[in-house]
Parts: sequence; structure tokens; C-alpha cells
Amino acid sequence: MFYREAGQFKSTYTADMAVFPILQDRIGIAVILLLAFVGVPLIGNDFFTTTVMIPFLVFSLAAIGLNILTGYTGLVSLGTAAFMGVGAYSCYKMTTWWPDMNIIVLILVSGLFSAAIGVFFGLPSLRIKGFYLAVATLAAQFFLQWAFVRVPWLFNYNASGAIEVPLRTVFGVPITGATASPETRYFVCLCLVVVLTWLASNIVHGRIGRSWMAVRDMDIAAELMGIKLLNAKLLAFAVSSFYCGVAGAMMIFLWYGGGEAADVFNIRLSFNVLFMVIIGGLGSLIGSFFGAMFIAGLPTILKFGLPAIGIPLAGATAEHITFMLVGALIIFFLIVEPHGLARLWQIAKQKLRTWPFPY
Amino acid sequence: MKTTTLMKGAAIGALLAAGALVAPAQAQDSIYVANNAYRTGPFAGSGTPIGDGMRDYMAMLNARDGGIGGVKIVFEECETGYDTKKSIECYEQAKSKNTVIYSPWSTGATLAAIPRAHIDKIPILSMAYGLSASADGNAFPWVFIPPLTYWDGASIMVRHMAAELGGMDKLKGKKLGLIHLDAPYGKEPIPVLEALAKKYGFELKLYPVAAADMQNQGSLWLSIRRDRPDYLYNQGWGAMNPTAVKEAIKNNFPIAKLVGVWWAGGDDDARAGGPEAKGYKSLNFNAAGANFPVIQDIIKHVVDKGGSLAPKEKVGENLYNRGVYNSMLVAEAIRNAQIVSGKKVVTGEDVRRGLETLNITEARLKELGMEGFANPVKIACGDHSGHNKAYVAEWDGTKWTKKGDWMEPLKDEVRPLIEAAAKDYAEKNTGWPKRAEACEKSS
Amino acid sequence: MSDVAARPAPNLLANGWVKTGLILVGVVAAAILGARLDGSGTLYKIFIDPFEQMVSAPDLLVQTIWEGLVTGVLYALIALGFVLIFKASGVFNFAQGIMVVFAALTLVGLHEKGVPAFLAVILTLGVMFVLAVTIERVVLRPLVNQPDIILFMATFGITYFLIGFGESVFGGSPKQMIADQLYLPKGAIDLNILGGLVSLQKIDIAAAVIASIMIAALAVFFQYTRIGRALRAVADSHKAALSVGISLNQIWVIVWFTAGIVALITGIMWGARSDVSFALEIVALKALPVLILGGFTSIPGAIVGGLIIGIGEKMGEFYWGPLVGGGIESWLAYFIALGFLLVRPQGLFGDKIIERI
Amino acid sequence: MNAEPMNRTGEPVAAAKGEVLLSVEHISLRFGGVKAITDVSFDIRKGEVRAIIGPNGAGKTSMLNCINGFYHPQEGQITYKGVRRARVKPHQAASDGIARTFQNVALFKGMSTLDNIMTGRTLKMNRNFFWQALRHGPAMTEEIAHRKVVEDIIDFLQIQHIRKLPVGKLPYGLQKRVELGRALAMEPELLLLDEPMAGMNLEEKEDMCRFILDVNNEFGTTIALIEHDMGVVMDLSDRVVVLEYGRKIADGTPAEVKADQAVIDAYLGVAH
Repeated sequence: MFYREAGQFKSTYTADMAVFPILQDRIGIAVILLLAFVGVPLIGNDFFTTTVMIPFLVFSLAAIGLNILTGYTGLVSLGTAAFMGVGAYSCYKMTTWWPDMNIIVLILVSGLFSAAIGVFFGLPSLRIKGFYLAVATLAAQFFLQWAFVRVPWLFNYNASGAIEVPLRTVFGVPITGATASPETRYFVCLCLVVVLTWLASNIVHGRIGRSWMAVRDMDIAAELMGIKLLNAKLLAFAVSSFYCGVAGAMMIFLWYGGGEAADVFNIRLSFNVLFMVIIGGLGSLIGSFFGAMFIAGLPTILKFGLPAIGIPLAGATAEHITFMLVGALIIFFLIVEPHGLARLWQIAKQKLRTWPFPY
Repeated sequence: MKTTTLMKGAAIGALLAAGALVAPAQAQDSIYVANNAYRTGPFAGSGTPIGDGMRDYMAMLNARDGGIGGVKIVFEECETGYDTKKSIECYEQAKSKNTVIYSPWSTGATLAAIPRAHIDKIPILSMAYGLSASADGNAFPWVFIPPLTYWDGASIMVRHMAAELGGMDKLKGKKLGLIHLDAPYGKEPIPVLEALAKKYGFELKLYPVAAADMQNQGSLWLSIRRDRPDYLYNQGWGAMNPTAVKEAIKNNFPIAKLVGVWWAGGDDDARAGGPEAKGYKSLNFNAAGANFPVIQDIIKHVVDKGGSLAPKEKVGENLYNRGVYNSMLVAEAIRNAQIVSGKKVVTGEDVRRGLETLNITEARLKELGMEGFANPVKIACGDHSGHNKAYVAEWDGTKWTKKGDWMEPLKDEVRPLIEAAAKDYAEKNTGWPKRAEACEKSS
Repeated sequence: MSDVAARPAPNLLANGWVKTGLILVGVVAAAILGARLDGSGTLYKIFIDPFEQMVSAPDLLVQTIWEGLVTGVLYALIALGFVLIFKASGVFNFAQGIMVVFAALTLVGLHEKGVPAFLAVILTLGVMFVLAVTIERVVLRPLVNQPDIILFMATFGITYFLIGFGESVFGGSPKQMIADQLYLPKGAIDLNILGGLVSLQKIDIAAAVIASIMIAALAVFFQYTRIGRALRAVADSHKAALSVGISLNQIWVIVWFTAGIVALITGIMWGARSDVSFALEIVALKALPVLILGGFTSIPGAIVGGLIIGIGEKMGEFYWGPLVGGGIESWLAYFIALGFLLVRPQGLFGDKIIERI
Repeated sequence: MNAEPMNRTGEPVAAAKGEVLLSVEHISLRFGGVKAITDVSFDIRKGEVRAIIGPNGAGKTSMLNCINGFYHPQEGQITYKGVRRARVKPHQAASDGIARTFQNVALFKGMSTLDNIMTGRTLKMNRNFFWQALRHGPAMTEEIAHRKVVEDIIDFLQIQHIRKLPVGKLPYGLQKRVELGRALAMEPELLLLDEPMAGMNLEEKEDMCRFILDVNNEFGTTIALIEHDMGVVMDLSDRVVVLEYGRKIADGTPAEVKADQAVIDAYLGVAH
């Protein structure tokens, strides 16, 4: 009734090529952004901001990164966490070298280091395909994680072997370090995620995105269209690792606030990001957000939400139930809709389009 | 049909999210104590008995004494699974519920919590784990690491080695191997051992074990066979320990020369080796066994009433008692805070002061029913660990027994290193505040 | 049409083996030359010293190879579980690792409850059968004909579920494997050879023997029984198998059950070597390089791959690990596999990838 | 349609015929021991429609694969626009102006019709990564310019109604048409069509024939096609080359080929 595209005609190609061609969608996005920028800081307390919203944003960005590689280009990677780690460690090194540099810029720049490492480990992708490539990326995961522990230069020879996040301010406002308020960190995360999502959306809707999808769907035909496979795949690795690297830097600097970083970027994190991409929907940016919410947010919400609405659970039991529930839900959603939450979203919109008269 | 299911799901999800949003308020006539535990994940084997011990001691205090100083203790366990992400959530929850003390229970969780503690005014009690440098109270007014640090532990290991060899001068030319988890926790003792090796002329060999290979140590023990160290110090955790004990036996390493840090002294760790594990040693600062009044009280007030998660036969095991010890420190800190502040319902700031003036004497231990269970603990304003004594325990095939005497750490060697590390930490963390909290006069 | 064959190999150099051989010869030559010229001794330490060690202490070399062999057999056992399922259902079963833990925990847990050891084994097999049926009914059947990655993802769901379920039933503490009750041998055979002591654990020998028997049994089962033929048919083509009246559902239950049996045996062996805990699940990841080395579909590949990885990583860690501070075992296996893969993208024994248009 | 770059000869199409665009000389291709093509030579002249026919397994598709660089023949050489080509890569062939369709439709199944055809414009688009990421200014201008070209192709092939549908769900005949559109979007000089009419009904075949002829006539695109339907081949093509078991058995106009005894024996005689 309210969600109709009838009567909205496109008179220019620009309008037709817009990411959200339907007016109601644009309104929806505006409402969501308004909520994210104004609503969450207003109604959310510190606990909600730091344990639900910031992780959600960080994981969304990582999921977008992996989605570019896996969803758009069809290359499965299990080294996501390691590429995130590269971002975190390079940001740490850079802020040590240039303490006066704007930390937000450094977080973005650290993505470039991650991109370079990503390209290096992406080189085998020309010869290796499918699950073989997935396992090959594990080499990156384990090697880099080993390096994070074993190369003391990376953590400035700290006796503890941990990354310490120093205080950095932008225009006098603390952004990182212990004194940065959760709201500030949330805002920085949100701005980064919004801007980077917009850029990602532009890339995947243009020539580069099309050549990635061509490689994914039929690499031989893509090559005969004049697409250079190696270039396309390496570019996908670079962009994907860039996003993961920024997410990793955000993770340590804006969320964890330092600590045992080598252990944080472990294989489980790689798997978790892959879950997000698959559950959310391969080849869908919005799906990355759904996936991040589902995999990162759900356990937290179950753990702290259930007791809060009056269902008390002992610590360990809650954890077991969460594990079982997440496992069962993964299977449930895959059965209901193998193409992920993004497709469910589309179906819901389709239903809404014809509601209340579906016939 | 499908749409309605989805709608219902969404509604439940929204409800849960709303639940997470609203942090419940605490009643004013109780003290909230947050406590991390890990009964799941790869380290659950060690985490479960510790968690049980901590929980049961607090439950016993509430049941026997009606809390501390007449105020009920609300003791809440937060499950971390030894995962840093989850422990950060637990910290946020503890913060939102105004906990008076926070026990992170993993090195990763401690490292992540340290920078926030002085902002959020929550004292951190990392009992003989965490960041060794935090023993410097001048740099870390909110972090406490009693009764001793990993660095103290490593120095006690060296003293133990010297004692068996017949004097510190006999260390020259000997080889000490360090098997350690390849993570900040495992790498903690390295700087101190390196310094001591230089000073006393022994050789230090490192044997790192990656977390993924905890149960796959074959090649590492081959290297040990090749290098033939005289002693091995095991800074391991979880499934790594029983595997190490088994491998030592398999590779004919003299088991009496294998000494674990206190976290490698679980009953399950040693039991895995079977009868041949007899003679395996570990450092310790609490006694194992149920023959202490305090453990008997726990059995009487909690376990026998069905209030414990631990099976009765596990009560009194080494790690269970370690948990009891940790809760004892928390309780004594709160009690001391009540004395220092003169309030019944204390805050985090009060507990910090309480911890800083904590002095558990032999007499007080006796009152607590812990005579022979633990050694006196004294913390001072500048010295947040106290560098207290520990002893070497030995596995006799069925249980842990006290082998050597209580030994002082090599404080003169360790302390300068700690102060240097603390200085380094503060320098690298730009904006690390100077200590603003005044020292108590009474201490 | 005639374009079904692969791209042609126009000259000798394009042959992977020849190329690898030449590269290897080149590397070795360069290394030896470099070691002679190098002043600081770094190259010496990398290229000469380890081999001198091997010669000077042959007992340690033998022991290292033996360690690698046994570890390799155990890796191969885990990999075998993957291969069985991948062959018959095209599912990359990530849950194999947790199935190992789950099977071993069930066995030990039942024994703790007072069930006699061998009855516990039978009951555990029963549990694994129920698990196989459940997985087939609840997960595989509704997901039939979905892309591989979706099925892969579903096995993650199974993993999560089993972790939660296993921990809530058996608790998270590590448990002792009931090796004595199962009459598994203990102790070691010490051989005084090569000027030193080589110690062979009896349990390791037992593991190798049992693994060989099981692999032989599986080979016979696949080769000579009706179900085995059906399995091979399904592996080749689901549709074709269906069209000749093979029940896919039945085959899947059998395959998952077989993988369950393999998991139980793996669990007993690993458990006897260290103990039974959820940390074992991480060790199972080591089966992945074995898989890429051997090819996802080949049982001999899993075994040969397991041995190469096992021996390779032990030798690497023992002789070269100390140069960079040790602990390289965690990634060395993947690099060994990656190296092989660059030469043969389909693995040592994998089916040849044929590109058609 | 944006015909400007296509009609680059600027002369009547018929006059261009005769100039050799591509010549294949003594090509042999083996897969291990299997000989797919043995010593085949022929040429394709500018502006003509050249058919390659032969029974199943004659090596026709392999021939196309050699021409656009997917296979590399062991012997012989291929000269394109007067340049002898060594081991050419498929994407080089594409940038040289060789486009192609496939026997079993090789569309990008996850993408819409529009995106599929836009992919054909990849080589013509050259705004770099950073402009692409902004999707404003030059990148957008470029995108719109190419969109116009693609819309012309869509109009030409009469597939406006399926513009935004994912191609994976389209019926076979339409998929073939989209694939042709994708090849046309590359503005090729040489268009290789591998059985463009396989599996189509009569009506669809007629449409397809019309498109092929239109492409040939209006844009002067040289076409090499493989087809089994003899009627179509005889009607469409200017010259026909006949392969059997990897060898050339005849070459000439449709009428000549039809009369060739070897062809009748080997192909027409046996097949019909």
C-alpha cells in the first residue's frame, strides 16, 4: 500500500542507474541513517553502544570486504582475520611513527598495507580455484598470525606482546585511547562505515563490479570479453583486504582499545566473517549488514538480553544454548533461504509491494 | 505463513535487543561483584574448577555470615569462553552494573581492561596473571596483581633450580628450557628469565607452542630431547599442560625436573600422565586439599545444600582452591574497604583503597579458616602485587602435595624490571595519566 | 565435440613435474653456492647445518620421521572423514573436526557413567548413526541441489550445534581416554640403534596399524560391495545415480555414518596421545592442507598427503624452526600444500580439472 | 545504434569483401594423443559470413578456440589483420576485436541482461578505479554514454522487456540473444558464433538469422559461424569450410560445397 513503485518513471539513465531507484527505498535509507546518527546515541547506553553497535559496524565493514572477494568475485577466503590484523598492526606502527597524524586518516591508510599483503596472498588465485583456494588462504591466516606473535617489531617490543592504543585526538576530541567516549568511537565507526559502504556500492555497480561478477559467473567467458583474470582477481583481493584492514584497525583502535591483538585475529574470526557473508547473502552489500547483525549481534543479544527480559540463565548454560541456537539458526536460514538474509529482505519487500492485495 | 513467522522472529529479536539496552539497576543494600569465568571453550578444563571455587566461597560467605560486614554480596558470573571479544562485553556489563571489582580471568581480557579501569574507576584484580608491569602501583593505581607476578614466579623457578643444584653459583652452565604458549600469556616470563640467565650464567631455551598445536607437541619435545635442558619451566594453559606432561613421560624427560607455573598445576593436568607423572611439579600459592576449615565450611553451607556446580569430589582440588583464594582476596578487599571508608555499601574507589591497604596476616588467615592454606599477603600503595611467597608443589600420583618451603621471589631482580616496563607502558600509551589517587596513610 | 580435453601441453617445460624438478635443482645449486660465499653463516644455517645435524645424529632423524609419520597417519584419519563425505555428497564437511571430539567425548562420557568400555564403543557407534541420520534428515535433505558453499556453511551450523550440545552434555573439562580399558597398548619400544635411542610408542604403532586396517577395509568396502559401487556412482554424478535407482538419502546416511566411525577411531587415537577436549577441534584444521595436497576426492591422496604433511612439518619445525624462534609448525603445513598446489592445482591425486567451453 | 565506430571502412560493404582479415595456415592441435585438428588452412575475408561446418567431433569449436586464443595449436600459424600471432591470450584477442558466443550459453548467470551486455563494453571503458569508486563526474558520464550504446543493442535485439532480469532465469532462446548482444557490445571486427541457433524453434531461428544478417550488413562485421542447420548455412553464408575428423575436406561457396562429392559422402550423405 505504501511501498509502491507505480508512477515513478525514470527519464534519465542516471536516475535509472541509481542504487535505490525507488523513492520509498531512499526514504528508508534516510530514516536508517537518521536513526544511526541520532537515534542510537540518544537512546543507547554505553553498554549497548560498545557491545552491540560498534562490533556490528566493525563486522559489517569486514563482511563487506569479504563479500567483495567471495560474493562478487567468487573467491572463497579463510584469511580474513589475518588481513584485518595487518590493518591493525600497520595502524599501530604508523601512529607510533607519526603520533600527530590524524588517526582516522591512519586507520584508512592502514587498509592500504592490508591491500598489499592481500594481493600477495591472492597471487595463487590464478591457478587455484574453489575450496582449494579457501584452504590456500589459510596459509595466510596462520602465517600472519604467527608473525603477529613472533615479530616483536610489530608490537614495538612491548614486554606483554600486546598492542597498546594510545590517546589520539582529532580537533581536541579524543578518538582512541581509554578516554575516548563510546559515542565518539561509535560516530567515527559509523562515518567510516557509511562512506566506505557508499564507495563499495559505487564500485560494484560500475565497470569493475561487473568484471568481478563476470569472473565469478564464468571466468572463461569473462576472459574472452577482454577482462584480464589476474588483474580482476588481484584487484578484488586488494579492495577486499583494504576493507578488512580498515575493519581490523577499527576493531583494535575503536572497539577493543588494545590488548592481545594476535589472538584476536584468529581463525575463528575468519570463519565468523565468512558466516556473516553467507548468511547475509553472497554478493549483497546490505546482506553484509544483516549477516554482521546476525552472527556478531545475536549471541551478545541472547546472552545479555535473555536475562534482562527475565529469563535467567547460568553463564555456561547460556553459552551452550547460544552455540546450539546459532548453529540451528544457521541451518534454519539456509534451508528457508539459501541466498541469505538479503534475499529474504527482497522477498519481504516484494510482498510489501503487493500488500494488501497480493493477487 | 512464512511472513508471520518472520514477523514473530523480528518481534522477539526487537524485544531481546530492548532487553540488552536496558541495564538493570542495582539494589542499594548489596554489593555487586562481577566476575569472569570460562566454563566453555578450549580452556574450560582449567576454568571450570576455578569458577566453581570462586562462586562457592562467595555463596558460603552469604550463607554463613550474611555477606561481608552484614551486606549481601551479589556475585555474578560472566561467561567469556576465554575469548577477548566476550570478555569485553563482560567488562561493559560489569561497568554498567557498577561492579566494585573486576576479575578478568585471562591475560587478553586484563590487557584490554587495564586502559579503561582508571577512567571507569573499577579496580581490576588479576590474581597472579595479567600484565606483570601492573605490579607498579604508581603507574597502575587501579590494577592489582597479588600475591605475585609471572616474573616473580619465574624467579622462584630459578631459585628452586638453584636450591636443588646446591646454590645460585651452581646455575652456571646449566640449561633451562621454557615451554610456553605462543601468546602474551606464555611469553610473560621471558624478559625476567633472560635477565636472570645473563646474571647467573645459565642458558635459556625457548619452546613455543602455538595455540592451534596445543595437543600436537611432538616436534617440540624432539627439540627438547636434542637440547637436553636440565630443567623445564612450563608456562602453559588448558589442554597444553596434560599434553606436555604426557610428552615428557613419552620422551623420557625426568618428570621431576619439569616445573609448571601455578596455572599448569591442575589436578587434571597431572592426572593425564598416569602413575608416571608422579614427581611433576608446579609452583603454587594456595594449598590443595579439603582439610581446611574454610573448605569444610563451603562443603557444609554450599556443597551439601546442593548450591554448588562442582561435584563434591572435586572440591578441594588445586584449581578449585585457587578460585576460593581469589574470592577470599576479593572479600578481604571489600571488608578492608568497609573499614577504610567507614561505609557499609562500598564503591569501586573504596575497594581500590581497600586493596591498596590489604594486609592479610597469619592471624587473619587463621580467622578465615585458611591457616596453612595460604601465606600472608601484603599489598602496598606502590607495590600492587606484594611479591609474596610461593612454594613448589609436587604431584604424588593422586594429589598435589607441598614439596618445598615458601620461597621469596628474587624481588631485587624483578622489581627494577617491573618499574622499567611500567614506565615503558605509560610512555607508549600517550595520555596515560599520572597517579592522582592519594596513598592511604594507614598502609 | 572434441574439445573435452584440457589445454594442450605444448612442450616439456610446461609439464609441472619437469618444471618443479628444474626449479628445485636450481634452488639447491644456488643455495649451496650461496652458502659457500656467505660470510655471516645465515645461509649455512639454513642450507647446510640442518643436513649435517641429520647425518651426525641419525637417531634423532629417525625419531623425527617416526613422529611425523604417526602425526601424518592421524592427520590422514581426519582427512579421510572429509574425503568420504566430499566424494559422496560434494559437501565440504567442516564438522568433521567436532565429530571427532564429539565421538570421543561420547565414548568417555558413557564410560564415566559406568558403561563397560566395549559396550560404550558400540553405544557410541549408535550415537554416531543417529547423528548421521539426523544430519541427513534435518540438514542435507532440505538442502539438496544447493550450491557447495551453502552446504559448506550448513556444516558450520552443525559444528556450532555440536559444540554447544557436546559441552552442555559432557562439560568442557578435558577427559582421559579410556585407553587401558580398550586394551590399547601402553609404554614404548626403545631401540638402541644408530648410536642413540629411538623410542617408538606402542600406542603410535597401534594407531598406524589400526589406521591401515581401516583404510584397507574401506577400500574393500568401496570396491567390492553393492553399497560401495553405489557410493562410487553417486560420487561421479548424483543425477546419473538417481536415474539408475540409487537412493541418495540412504547413501548419505551410510557415508556420514562411515565418517562418524572414522571420527570415533581418530578421537580414540588422538585422545590416547593427549586427552579428549574441545581443543582437539583445532587440530582437525590440520587436515585441510592434507586435503589440498591429496585432493578432496582421493583416499590414497589423503593418506599420502597426511604422511607428507606430517613428516614435512615435523622435519621443518625440528631442523629449521629454531632459526626463526620455532612454532612454524602452525603454518608450515599450509605452505607445503600451497607449494604442491601451485604445480598441480587439483592436488596430488585429485581429479584432473578439465576446462570446457 | 551508435554506428560510427563500426562502419570504419566507410565504403559499401560488398567492396570490402576480398581483403583477407584472418588466415589460418596449417593448424594442428592435439590433446595428448588425440588429434583435434590436423593441418587445416582457410581464410576469412573482411565483411563476409564464413560458415564452418562438419559432423560432431570435427574440430569446429576447437578451431574457434584457437582463433580467440583459448587453445594454442602446436603447429601452424594464424594471421590476423596481417599480423602473425604468437601465443595470443583470450583477452588480447578480445582487444584486437574478436568477439564470440558459445555453443552452451556462457552468460554471467548472476547478472541482469543489462549488466551482461554492459560487460561487453569493459574494454571501451577506461575511467580508473578512483573515479569508479566515486561514480560521479567522468565515471558517470562514461557509464551513461555506454549505457546508451547498450540500450541501442537491446532495442536492436528486441529484448527491452528482460533488461533488468537475471539472465539465469531466461528461456534458452533469449539467453542466446543476450549472448549475441554481449558480443555485439564489444563492437567486434570479427564475430565468432558457435552454433547460434542450436536448440531453437523455427521462429527463433528466423529471428536469429535476421539479426546475423543485419549485423553483417549494417555494421560490416565479419562473421564466422558454426552451424548444423544446413538450410541456415546455405542461406546465410558467403563461403563455407567443411571439416571432418579435424581435417578440411572442402572450402568454397555454398553451391560449390553442396556439390562436392567428399562433403556429400562424409557429411550430408551420412547425416541425412
